[in-house]
Amino acid sequence: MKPTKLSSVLSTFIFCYLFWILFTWTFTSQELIAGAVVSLLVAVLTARFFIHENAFYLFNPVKFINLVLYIFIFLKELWKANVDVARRSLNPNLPVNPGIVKVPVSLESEYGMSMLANSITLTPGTITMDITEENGKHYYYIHWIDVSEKDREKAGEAIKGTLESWIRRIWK
Amino acid sequence: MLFAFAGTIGVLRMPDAYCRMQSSTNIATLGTLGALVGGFILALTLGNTVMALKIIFIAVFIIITNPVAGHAICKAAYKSGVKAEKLICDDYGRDFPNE
Amino acid sequence: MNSLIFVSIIYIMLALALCYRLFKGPSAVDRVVAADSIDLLTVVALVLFAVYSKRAIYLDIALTLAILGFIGTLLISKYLEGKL
Amino acid sequence: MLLLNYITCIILIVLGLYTIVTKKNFMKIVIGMGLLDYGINLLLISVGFKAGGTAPIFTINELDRSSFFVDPVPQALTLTSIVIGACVTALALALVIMINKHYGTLDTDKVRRLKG
Amino acid sequence: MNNIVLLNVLILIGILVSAILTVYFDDLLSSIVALGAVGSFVALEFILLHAPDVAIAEAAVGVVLQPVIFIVALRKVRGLENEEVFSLFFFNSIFNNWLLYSF
Repeated sequence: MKPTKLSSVLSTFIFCYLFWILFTWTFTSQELIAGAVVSLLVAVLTARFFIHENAFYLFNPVKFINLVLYIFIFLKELWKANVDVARRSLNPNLPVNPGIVKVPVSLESEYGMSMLANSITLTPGTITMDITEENGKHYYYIHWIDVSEKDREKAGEAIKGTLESWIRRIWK
Repeated sequence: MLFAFAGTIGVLRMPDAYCRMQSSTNIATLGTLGALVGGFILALTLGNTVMALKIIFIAVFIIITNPVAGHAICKAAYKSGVKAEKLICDDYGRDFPNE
Repeated sequence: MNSLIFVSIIYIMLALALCYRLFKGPSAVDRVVAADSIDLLTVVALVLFAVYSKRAIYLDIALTLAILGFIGTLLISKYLEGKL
Repeated sequence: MLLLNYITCIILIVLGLYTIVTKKNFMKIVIGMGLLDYGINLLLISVGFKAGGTAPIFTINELDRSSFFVDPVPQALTLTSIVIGACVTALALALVIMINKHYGTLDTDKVRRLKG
Repeated sequence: MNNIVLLNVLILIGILVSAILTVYFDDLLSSIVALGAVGSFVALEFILLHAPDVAIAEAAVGVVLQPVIFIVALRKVRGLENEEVFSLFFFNSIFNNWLLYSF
């Protein structure tokens, strides 16, 4: 167990305090002081589970603007996939051909990989099942509702689309 | 609302368990998010900012927590041996057999 | 304001339709997925009713359900996987 | 509206009692106790309901002058009852685990026969 | 006001259907999942009766805590049976192998 750094404690404290203010939304002095004490306690206790890599990474303004842009891109992908799956399930013939494919991914940061896996799961039609590591490269196992490509690289292109380059722009 | 309807129909009609999970994510994303955004706009026009903020938080937490449950239940379904009817290709079963 | 109640009635009817899958589902995984979707539809109906009655405190219940509702699914999947 | 509530509560209580009396599995008996808890809580809350009232929790400036509350006393009672119900469920499940460890079964008949 | 009555009736039907399913299932895991669905509907009914604090406690206990307790207990109970079966199987396989190798 590594000793916790001061910077990770500080960034966790800022995160928790922001959440407290957004939840209560009343600016009397009692509530602000109580929130500071509680979030400081939480930050000291849980900072070593919460931040593994460089703290203050997301305070870089370019990365933050990229994160906000990524949300809009992701909403567009979500809309397309939703229309596709809804049309499939309302069709009386039920045109599905499911399968599980193995897809290589070329991200390095932990947060980036988990964010890509969550994005893939959240779009209807694809669910990430597992992540493995084979000699330095990471692979996803993805259950896909409409397998059109059996090759790994092409399937990866068809599933991930533009999401991976955007995530690489955020997390290394 | 249309998407939640389509998702429910999909859950009722799909042939095996994995496809049913796909339709369930269809409910979870646009079926709920559409109604939540509608409630958000209505609360803003009523001039009630606390309510609008809480609706935003509900949407954010649904987005964060739903894929975690998705991974876990899909992996558990495969490990506990639920049969899928017609798989085109099955890399996971080839790499980890007998599980 | 009456249309909010109408929309939430439709969501509750969808949840009742999911109860059929809860009854029919051949394995436990289908039932778990159906129960999770029932939770989400309940959250949406709750939010709509809170906006209808203009009280901000009713939204806390929806917040609780949305944050904590996935823990049951996670634990059941751990149980099915065999390591708890 | 309230009549249907009462009918539903009574059906829930009867379902819980039916499960406790007739099922042979210990876990199923504890599940029946949970159902009975739900029925009683719903009955207590339905007694205190008045049509058109709002909740008895408020911050200042949120309510009109003409609005009135539903009865807060059954809500306080029910809040205690829910917590006690959760504790009773946990204790009953601990007893079930100990019974299973001693007798090696969950069937009520076999446990009684071993004891007799 | 009429629509709220209709909503109430639908939620009551949901409670009844889930409760009957809870009693009907023979499998314990399915029964626990149906109990969670009952808790979710009951929380919605409490909100319709204007009792938010009770509904918070009900949502935390009925949807999260009670299935968690039940599943941990089920794991304890089933774990003993599975371990016995597994140890017997393991012993048999070792015994067979020993027979094979001794010849």
